[in-house]
Amino acid sequence: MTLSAYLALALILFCIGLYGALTKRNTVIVLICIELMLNAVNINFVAFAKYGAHPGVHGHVFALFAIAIAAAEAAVGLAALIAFYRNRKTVQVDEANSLKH
Amino acid sequence: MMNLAWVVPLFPLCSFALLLLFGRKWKKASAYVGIVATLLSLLAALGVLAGRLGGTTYEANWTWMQIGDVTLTAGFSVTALNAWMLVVVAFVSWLVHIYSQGYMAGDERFSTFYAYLGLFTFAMLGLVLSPNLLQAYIFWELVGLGSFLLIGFYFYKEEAKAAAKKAFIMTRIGDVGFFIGMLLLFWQTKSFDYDDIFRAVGDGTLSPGMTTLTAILIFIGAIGKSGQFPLHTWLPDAMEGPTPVSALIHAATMVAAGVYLVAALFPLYEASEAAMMTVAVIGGVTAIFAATIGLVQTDIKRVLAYSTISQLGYMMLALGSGSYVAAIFHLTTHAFFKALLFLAAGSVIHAVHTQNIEEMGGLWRRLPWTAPLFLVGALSISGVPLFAGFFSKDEILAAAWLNGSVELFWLAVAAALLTSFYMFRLFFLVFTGEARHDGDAHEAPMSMVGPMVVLGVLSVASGYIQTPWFGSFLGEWLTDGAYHHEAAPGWIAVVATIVSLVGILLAWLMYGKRTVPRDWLSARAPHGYELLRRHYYVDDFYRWTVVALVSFISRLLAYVDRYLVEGIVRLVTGTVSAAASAGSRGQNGQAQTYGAVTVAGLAILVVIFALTGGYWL
Amino acid sequence: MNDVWQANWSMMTPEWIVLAAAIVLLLIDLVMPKERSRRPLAWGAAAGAVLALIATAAMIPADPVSILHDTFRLDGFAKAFKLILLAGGALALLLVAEWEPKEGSHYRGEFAYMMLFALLGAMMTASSGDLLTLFVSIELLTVSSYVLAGLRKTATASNEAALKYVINGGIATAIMLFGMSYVFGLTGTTNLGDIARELQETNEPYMLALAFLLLLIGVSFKLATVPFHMWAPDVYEGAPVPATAFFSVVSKTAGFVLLLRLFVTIFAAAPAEGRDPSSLLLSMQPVITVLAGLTMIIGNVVALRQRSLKRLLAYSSIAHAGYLLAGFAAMSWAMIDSLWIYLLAYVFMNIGAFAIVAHIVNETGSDDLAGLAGLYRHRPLLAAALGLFLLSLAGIPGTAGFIAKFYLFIGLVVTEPGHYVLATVMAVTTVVSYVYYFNLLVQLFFRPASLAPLRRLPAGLSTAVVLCALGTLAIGWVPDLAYDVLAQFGHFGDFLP
Amino acid sequence: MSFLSLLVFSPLLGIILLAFVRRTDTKTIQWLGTAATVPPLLLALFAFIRSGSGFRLEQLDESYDWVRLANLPFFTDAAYVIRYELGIDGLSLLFIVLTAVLGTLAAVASLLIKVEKKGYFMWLLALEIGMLGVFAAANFIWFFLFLEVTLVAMFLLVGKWGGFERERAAYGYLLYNGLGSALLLVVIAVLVARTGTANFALLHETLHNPVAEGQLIAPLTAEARYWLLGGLLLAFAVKLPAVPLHRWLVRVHVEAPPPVVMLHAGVLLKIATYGMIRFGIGLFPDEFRAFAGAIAVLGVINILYGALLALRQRELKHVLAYSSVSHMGVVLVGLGALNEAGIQGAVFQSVAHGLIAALSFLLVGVLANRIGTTDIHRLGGLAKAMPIFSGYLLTAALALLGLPGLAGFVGELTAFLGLFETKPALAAAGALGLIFAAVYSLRAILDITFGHTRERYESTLGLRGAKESAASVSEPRVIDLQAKEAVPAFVLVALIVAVGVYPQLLAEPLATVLETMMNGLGG
Repeated sequence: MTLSAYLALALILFCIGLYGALTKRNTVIVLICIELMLNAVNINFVAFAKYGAHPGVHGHVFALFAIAIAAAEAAVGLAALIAFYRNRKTVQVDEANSLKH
Repeated sequence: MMNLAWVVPLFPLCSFALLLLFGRKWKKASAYVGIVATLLSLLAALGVLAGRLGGTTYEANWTWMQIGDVTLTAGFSVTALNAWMLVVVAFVSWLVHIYSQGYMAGDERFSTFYAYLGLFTFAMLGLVLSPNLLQAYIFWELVGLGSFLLIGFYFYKEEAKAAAKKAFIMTRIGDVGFFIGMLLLFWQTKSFDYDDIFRAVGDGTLSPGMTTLTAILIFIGAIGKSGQFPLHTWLPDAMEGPTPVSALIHAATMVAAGVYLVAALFPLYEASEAAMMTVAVIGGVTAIFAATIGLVQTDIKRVLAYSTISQLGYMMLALGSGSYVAAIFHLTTHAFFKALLFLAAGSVIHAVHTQNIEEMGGLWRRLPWTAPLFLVGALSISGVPLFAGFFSKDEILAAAWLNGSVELFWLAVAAALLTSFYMFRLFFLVFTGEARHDGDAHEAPMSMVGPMVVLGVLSVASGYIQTPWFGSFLGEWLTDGAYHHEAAPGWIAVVATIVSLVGILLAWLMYGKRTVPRDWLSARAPHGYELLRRHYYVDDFYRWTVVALVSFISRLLAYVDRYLVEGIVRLVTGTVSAAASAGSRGQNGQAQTYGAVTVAGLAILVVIFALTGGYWL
Repeated sequence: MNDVWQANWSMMTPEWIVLAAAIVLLLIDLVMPKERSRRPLAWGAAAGAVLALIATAAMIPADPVSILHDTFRLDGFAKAFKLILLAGGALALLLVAEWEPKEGSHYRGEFAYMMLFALLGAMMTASSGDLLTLFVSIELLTVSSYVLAGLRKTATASNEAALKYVINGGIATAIMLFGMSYVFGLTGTTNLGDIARELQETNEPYMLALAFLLLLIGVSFKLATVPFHMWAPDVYEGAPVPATAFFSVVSKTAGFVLLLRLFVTIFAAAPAEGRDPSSLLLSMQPVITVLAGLTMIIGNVVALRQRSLKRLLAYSSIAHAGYLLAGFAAMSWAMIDSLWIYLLAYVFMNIGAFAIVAHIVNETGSDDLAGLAGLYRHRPLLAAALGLFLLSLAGIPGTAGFIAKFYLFIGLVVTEPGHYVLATVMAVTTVVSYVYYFNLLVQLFFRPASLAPLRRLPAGLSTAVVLCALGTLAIGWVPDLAYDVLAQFGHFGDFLP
Repeated sequence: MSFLSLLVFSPLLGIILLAFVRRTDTKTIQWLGTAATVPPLLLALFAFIRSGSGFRLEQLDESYDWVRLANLPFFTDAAYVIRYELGIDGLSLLFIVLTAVLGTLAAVASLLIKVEKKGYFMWLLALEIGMLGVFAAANFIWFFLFLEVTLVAMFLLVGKWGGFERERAAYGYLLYNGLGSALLLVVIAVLVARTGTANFALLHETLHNPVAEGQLIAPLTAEARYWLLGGLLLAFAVKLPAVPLHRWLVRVHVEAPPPVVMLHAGVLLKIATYGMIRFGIGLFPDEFRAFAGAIAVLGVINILYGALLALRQRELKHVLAYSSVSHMGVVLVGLGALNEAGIQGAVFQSVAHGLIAALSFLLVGVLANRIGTTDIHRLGGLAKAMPIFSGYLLTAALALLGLPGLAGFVGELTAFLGLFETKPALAAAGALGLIFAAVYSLRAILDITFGHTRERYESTLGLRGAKESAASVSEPRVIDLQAKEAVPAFVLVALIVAVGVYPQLLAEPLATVLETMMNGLGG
């Protein structure tokens, strides 16, 4: 029962993150929403590790790796955003549309 | 000698090849090449005839093409019929070769003319020698080619171009009938050989229905080639060709090929009542039909052309009436007197440089050789007793009567009346009365007169090979002695004589003595006159029906091709192109749209998954 | 802990070489004077990749091993695909060596070792035996790729490409990871072999199927297949040409490696409630088939409208991903073989094409396809080479592309029942692709030359072009060269743990 | 002995040598390009003559290992081994000789090509390699490989050296034929995948020997066989082309340079005949029966449709294009008959049409070169200015309309002979095409050569004359066929006549092939 609750929470969080990532115009918020999605996954991992079929340490480890990679991704994302901002003077993701069709 | 019969057509072929290659260099000497080649052919043909006199039928075959187990052969055979025909063809051809030397003198393409004549003679001789239907078909079309080339000899004239095209296409229509009939027959008998076909007819392998069908289909070929109704319209137009050509091809030889074909396949026709009836009716109708048109034509060659059609109709009538001998007999005499008439007409044209008889007249004195010779020809064709035409026509009338088809008999009698009328109309208009043309008219050179004299003699003499009085040499020859002359009622000859004399008399009254006004017919029945003058509107009928229909379908298909077929292709390419544009526009440069598309894709997959209880299919 | 020290680390020699090369180059780049050209660094990186390639080749005869608790597997599959990855990487690095953007090539050193890191990620993916290593190594590749895409800091196109790449990549990573978390949750283990065994007894088919779909969508980002293909044209266009070449070849190969490792190992024997209860993968075959079909259609059709060479090749690469996915969807015995051959051919023909595009971009500053006009007039050999690559991409016989595509066809129709519809779609879309490939040929051979003659190809590019042309021709005319190599892996009989 | 490889690939030498010739040295290029087509011609003629004297063509078979696609334990050793195999029989030999002859003649006729001659000849030779290879290949993969060589070569030849709309024509060619090839590739893939072999003989064995059914790697149901044959036939119907898939042909005929059309109409279309016979009847004889009726009907439609459309065209090239459609209908008629005569007729018609179309386009090329137009309405009375040319043109027209004694007749005769056995009524309908053939070819050719010299055409001539010398304006001069051009025309006419007069020339090599085929058909 408890597992389902965690899973539901993670799913809701994931969806919120997804919604934000797809609708927010500010790139920083978009990146943060992606973080939110990744963190939703971490909840899943930790919950499975604790209440899942075979409780153990694997899930925790996976979550740690996921956090690390999320951080790397965020860092690169922000770096890309800064470079973009320098040239275009905007952080609006919808203005990044010179490449199309 | 018979085993060497294959050399007969070879000489003209050599002449053709040589003249094609070197004719431009040889110029006038080309004529001698042609004349010598045909003379050699003639001698060889006489040799073959002589050989056949003493021997029996000879046949030799070689493999032409193998199709699986079936072997199609090519070869030659010497039968009574074709030995006879060989001589007739080679002889007329030789005479025309000689005549042309004078007639065509000065033409820029003199050697080409002789080359084409050589080609035609080769094809015609080949046709005669063919031992099987396929080979006959091949040469059948080749004579058509020779005819086509010679009709279109004055290629720069639009009329000649049109006439050549028309001649080829009209005969092609008939040829397709021949082609279909021939192939149908092949699968019935597994052979193209005449003998095999006759055997199949004899032993009943060939069903009666199929016999009739194939016989009629092949007869369509004969209709086309021999200018029978309703495929006759090309023949008058073919007069655009040089006159010697008209004499050779469109009077004496090629047009008679249809008659020859039916004669060669006679056992097939005899086996079918319906086919015989068809042949007879077409022949009879054509005889009278063409004769009526001939009454009102003003072009000397066209009158002769319609007369040819009419006479060929006679021969068909003879065949259809079962008298094979009468047909060949008439074919032979007709070859001579009609060639004579044409050559004489050529001589007239040569002298006055027009073909319109309204512009001639009073030429009797000016053309001391031509005029009497023309008269001989006219008397012969009119069936005046003692001339060749009388005997052969009499045979045909007798055959029609004996065959029991009274209607056809009277039709033929009527045609005979008309024949003598229009022939003498021609004679009187051209040679009597006052001259209606300017300039001098001179008699033709000896090279032209000579052949005419020979033909003039034959126009009389050739009748005596088959007479009720001296015996029927030709009949016995053609049937290998099995011929027995059925005595026709004597009154037929009398009737024939009377009608021919009446025709001449009428013509004299109208055009010689002028007691009957010339516009007698056109004044009384203007529509009828117009109908005849316009050849019964057959050409117009074709133009407004067949040609229009084909043209319409063709136009329709052109639209189908351009709009429907191409339209579908355009539709497909257009759809792809539109999809490309849409896809390209959909790529709007928004990173979030891309993500949304993905999520939508995921959502669709999940929804489908949920709805179908998990899985597809 | 003992395992770590007793493990047979020599099995990772190629990885070590690449890693060492990357780190050494990084350090050199750090200490090197700013004004010195970084070109030798790229050559060094290429040499490193070649060395790793040789090392991998040398290990081919070795038996399959797995070290570090099955997290690193060196089976035939890993070796085979590492060969492709390293070949592709080395060739892409040759392009890096001659990369000349108009703002100057100060970042060439960075370019080279970032590419090596990405390559390392791809290689590790091929050898992963564990969900965790799989995830980490593919992310190493992905994150490095973000950097590669945005390497031209002052060029807006490059920035935009990087940004779009990050956003879409982040979403993809999250989706994939979400799927992984379910797989983990159902089995409680991260080892692929254990997962496969555990899944056979699972009683949660719906959750498993959901995980399958999530993973599929996540992976489709790496493959650039429908529905996650739309980022590719933008990123390919904005990124520097060598990076684009790298993405289209190495990243795509890595994506397929991931696809095979993950799906075939885990889902092939998982229970399902569909048409084939014994295998979730086979049950989901129609889904993959439809996605493959759509990818081929969209990639080829939209490519018709492109005027930018890079963009055109991007759509073409989507189309090729579709062909490959079709080969996967067929799930015949020839699946891995045919993907390997195709990817190998694709390395040669695509990098070859990109090498020439790179030259044109370097020379003219634009990648409009009009830049090819009249190339044949001035540089007939170059034009001939590009023509060869294009014909190969179009799948015309006599080139590697045909042999590869034919093998895919075999795979599609050899199964029972055969995937005739998919094969037909593939055939028809191939014909559609003729239009845009031949359009380039028209530019090359028919159009009058409008621009000044191009300079000669620099050493790096000409090496790449020559190698690629040789590869394309060799596989096209003497396919046994490639099939003999393939034969050594024995149809990947040791693939499943 | 690698006789066939030598035969197929010998033009390659020419390509290589051409690469070293300067672009501007057109004389050497023409010379070299033509010379490069001679070795295959000599070899082909040698093989043809030897085969006539009892030489067994099987001795020429070549086979080398090429690629082993798979080596799974549950397959036999030979499975999925694709070999480099060449081998010919009488059927292929005929087409090879045709290709080699037309290749050389087209190279000679390429005198008229003025721009970028070097590239032109290289691709022309590549085209020849492709065509020779298609007929010499003994397995499907190599057949397809060579087929696609022709596709690329034709695209470039049409697209670069063609008329005003050349690129459109080239794309049309590419897409139609590409689709045909793609379909063919799917069929080939199915066959190879399911039998493990691409070799024609082995495939034949595997598909037909009921005992060997077990050797099939994956079962090939009866239904699947129908689909495969349908695919094959559709693929070749595009290449033939059969109505309504013919639009590309019209454009290619009009736009491509005439020497290329000589090869295209002369040989490339015949690949379809070859394919239908070799693969359609050869591999799926029983299934072919089911399609025979439809093929015959399609053939008759082709004949009439092409002929009726040819009637209306203003442009000589269009007339010839639609006449090609019509003539290829005869091929379908022959195949639809599905008996010895029919198949033989299809082959004959292909060879005959190859020669005739080559002759026609050779002359069209000269006409376009001399007068600058091939519009029938703008031409007339040409026989006056160009008598020799007109003579050849007339011969071509006569051959087109199937005059006996020329090659076209033999093809039509045998094909129709075949159909008259099985479907007489349909055959009779198709025979009407003979009439239309006469109408359209005579209309076109006579309008050009006979009649009055047209005014517009005179003005063209006048212009030319004015340029040459002011005095000759009143006497317009057009150069008649010159010796260099007359040689190929003469050779073609000679061949057309030879085939027409003595068709056994072609029938002999075919005999054994047909026998095998009829055994396959169980007839």
